Amino acid sequence: MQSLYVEGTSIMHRLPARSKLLVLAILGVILFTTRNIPLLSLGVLITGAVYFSLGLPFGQAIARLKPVLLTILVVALFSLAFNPWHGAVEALLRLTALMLFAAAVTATTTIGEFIDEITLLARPLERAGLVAANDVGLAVGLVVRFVPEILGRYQAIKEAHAARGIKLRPVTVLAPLIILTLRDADNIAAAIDARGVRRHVS
Amino acid sequence: MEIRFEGAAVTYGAREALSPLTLTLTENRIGVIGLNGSGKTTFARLINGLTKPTAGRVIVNGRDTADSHSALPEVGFIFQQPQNQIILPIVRDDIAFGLKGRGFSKAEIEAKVEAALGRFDAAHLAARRAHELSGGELQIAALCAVLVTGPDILILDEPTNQLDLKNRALVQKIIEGLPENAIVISHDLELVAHFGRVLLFHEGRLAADAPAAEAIARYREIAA
Amino acid sequence: MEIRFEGAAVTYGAREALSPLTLTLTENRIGVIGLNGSGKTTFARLINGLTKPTAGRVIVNGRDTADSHSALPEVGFIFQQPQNQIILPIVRDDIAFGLKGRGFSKAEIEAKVEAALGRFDAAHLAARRAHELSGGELQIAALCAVLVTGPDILILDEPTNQLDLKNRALVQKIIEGLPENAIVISHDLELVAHFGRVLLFHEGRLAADAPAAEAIARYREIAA
Amino acid sequence: MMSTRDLVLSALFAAIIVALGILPPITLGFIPVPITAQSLGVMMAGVVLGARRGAIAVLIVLVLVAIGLPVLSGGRGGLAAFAAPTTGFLIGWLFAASVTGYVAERLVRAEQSGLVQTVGFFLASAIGGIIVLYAFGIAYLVVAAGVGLQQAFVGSMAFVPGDVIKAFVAALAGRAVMVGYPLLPARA
Ligand SMILES: Nc1ncnc2c1ncn2[C@@H]1O[C@H](COP(=O)(O)OP(=O)(O)OP(=O)(O)O)[C@@H](O)[C@H]1O
Ligand SMILES: Nc1ncnc2c1ncn2[C@@H]1O[C@H](COP(=O)(O)OP(=O)(O)OP(=O)(O)O)[C@@H](O)[C@H]1O
Ligand SMILES: O=C(O)CCCC[C@@H]1SC[C@@H]2NC(=O)N[C@@H]21
Ligand SMILES: [Mg+2]
Ligand SMILES: [Mg+2]
Repeated sequence: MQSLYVEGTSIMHRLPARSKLLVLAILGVILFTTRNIPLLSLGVLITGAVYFSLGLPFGQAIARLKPVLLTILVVALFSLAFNPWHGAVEALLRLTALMLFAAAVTATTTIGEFIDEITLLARPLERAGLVAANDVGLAVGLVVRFVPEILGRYQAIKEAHAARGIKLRPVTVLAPLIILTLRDADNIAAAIDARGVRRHVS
Repeated sequence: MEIRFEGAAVTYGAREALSPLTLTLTENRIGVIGLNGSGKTTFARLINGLTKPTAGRVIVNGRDTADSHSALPEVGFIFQQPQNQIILPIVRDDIAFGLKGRGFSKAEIEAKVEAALGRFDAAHLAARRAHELSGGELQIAALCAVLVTGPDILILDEPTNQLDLKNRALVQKIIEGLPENAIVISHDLELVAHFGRVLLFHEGRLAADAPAAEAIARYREIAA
Repeated sequence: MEIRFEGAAVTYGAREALSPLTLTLTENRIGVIGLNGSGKTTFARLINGLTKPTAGRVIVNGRDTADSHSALPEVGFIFQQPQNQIILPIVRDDIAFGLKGRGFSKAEIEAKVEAALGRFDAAHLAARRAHELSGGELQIAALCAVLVTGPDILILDEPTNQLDLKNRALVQKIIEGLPENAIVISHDLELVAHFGRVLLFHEGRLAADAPAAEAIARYREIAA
Repeated sequence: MMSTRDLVLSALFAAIIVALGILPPITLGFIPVPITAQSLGVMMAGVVLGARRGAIAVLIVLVLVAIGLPVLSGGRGGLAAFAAPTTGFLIGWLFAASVTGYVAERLVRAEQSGLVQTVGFFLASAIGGIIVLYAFGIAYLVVAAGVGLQQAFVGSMAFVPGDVIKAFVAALAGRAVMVGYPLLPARA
């Protein structure tokens, strides 16, 4: 997941994270309130132009979109089966445009920037006494940081099965995976407290 | 620095991880050794307030650790498993993370991060992904992240774990060069062999408090 | 045992983790040393077939490791992080797990588990939770789980990591007493200091293949 | 205020849910909602962490989706996920984890036999991760996505076999964690 960021100097890279997230949100609203096919097509063209000008090698740029594109296609096909044709085209264009811009934002924004923005967005919630804004940012950072760690651990557990000639089964993978993760959580929590990351909170 | 243990003890349920301990630490370098489970990490966690004593008091630079809800800012801690200590994926972001919300401007934070990396000639690590670092590089990243917040006392829990001879030597050199006060916990006895004061723990009790040679000799007896 | 490397090499993308290697291993004890990232673990994984060579062949007791889809049953492997190797939460269950589906009766499995623990005087560990064990106890549990399946060759990747002097001595004694063939990878040079044959890796190449004293001396030069 | 340990536990479980998204979604022709392994993670969050921390784990995943990170199966993410036919299920995850956790906290105790614990976890997962979750998912399909009630209901039945298996896996995993790392007594 963290590999989604690509270093670069495009306009998108230089824009502040806040503007990008704001545009993404507005785009989401516009796309879902219009049923105008030419307008939606224009949306796909513009977002496509943005995405493919980030400096990513073309093959890699396409490869990133593949899984999402497939899902979108299926949604469109479904829509085609049960609705009039223009509904399917709308869905296809709408989701494609949104996907392209979201991909452009994630490719040009570092986790650090994301966290800063999330923390800021959560400030009103903090004032309402609901959550500590810094915690929201911290939680997001932790997830992004530990997804690869968990996948690596899955790999290690898989190998442990192979080395002992044991067949992989969901439970014999998940149980040690969760136990090891819980144990790490204790250590990580101590490390966070020791670095004073939440000092101002408690 | 002045760390005072006044009859401080830690019990988990019925098990006494650390028996009541009274001592004062003022030396710039202090070693801590002992068998697995003898109470070394528990002792260290008392100093930065991560663990509160279940009896007695621990006073660091005049402040009772029990008075603060969280860990003390003047004590930095490098954990036994530094990979768990790196919170953000990119080294630079992780080092900056400890400075967030302390009223520094973005430029100040950047300058501090650069200075921290600069101390160890490690500017090239700034943009690296933490999980791709080698063991030695990981130790350095963890050190920077802790030192950047300006602690007075540094605690290192087994800093040479899994390191090869070369990285071990590097970490040893770094420890020797630190101007900060340092408390070093290690099974790697060479690391503390030159320290004027080494504490030996055994079954939760202080079994020796002496210059390195003497404490290590006593440790070898216990382990035999 | 007979392990033959015939020009075996491993590349990950463009990076050569192990350069083509040709050698034959028949000795009962073999040590493997080298800097972090020099290719030690890669070498070991080739022997039990967890990693397949990207060029050349590895022949273990007459069988090409590439012919088998999974790891070889005659090679037991204790991983660098033994906690990753424990699959079931309770020690006894975990040891028994490797015997399931091999046509043993329940009573036979129980007897084998008991015998495995008995070899190390570790019957008291049977009912313990794996994640609560100390480092030394964990190594023993991992060893039992591997030995119970009766491997011919045992590979230990840094078995004394994080251990105190006492547990270290215990693991060393256990290794010395094993009737099985053993290949020991370690940064803890004393562990292999008595071996007749020690392989030194450097940047993916075999830099020495000699009696311990010679290989260790060469390693110290490289690390200096 | 949440303890750091609880915050980290929730975040790491959110990471497990995200990691389960590596398994590709299976899309059926007759309902615009994919079969995904991630709802197994939702059940396990409730079973292992309990109601509060489990729900927070899911909440963190939803925040990640909202800021556009590709954390849903097949690499999907973004605000669009909250305006899709699947949205009801997505929001339902929150209540699924919470109810699963709540029921597990009531039914399962440390001193019970393994079988009783496993059955308790299974029931918890089925009530939270199937009954409650489908109620949200189907209601949204009908009200917001304009799918007919009968079609939405019948279509959703296609998930049942898979979800019963998931509840069973979650129960076994929950029981194994209870044995190997008893966390439930320490519920916050
Ligand atoms: N949170 C806890 N709950 C219960 N027991 C604990 C806890 N933390 C530590 N202990 C126990 O307290 C004792 C001292 O543990 P400690 O971690 O201080 O040992 P150590 O000297 O650092 O060991 P090592 O060399 O293996 O790191 C051990 O018996 C340990 O099992
Ligand atoms: N799956 C992988 N993908 C890419 N590179 C890898 C992979 N596994 C190992 N490497 C690289 O291959 C080289 C050799 O790694 P190996 O694990 O064999 O080293 P090692 O000698 O065991 O090191 P250590 O002493 O730190 O355990 C390293 O540069 C490592 O980064
Ligand atoms: O990925 C998403 O956008 C959310 C998908 C929700 C899928 C629901 S969860 C319950 C039911 N069981 C499945 O396998 N899929 C649906
Ligand atoms: Mg310790
Ligand atoms: Mg290795």
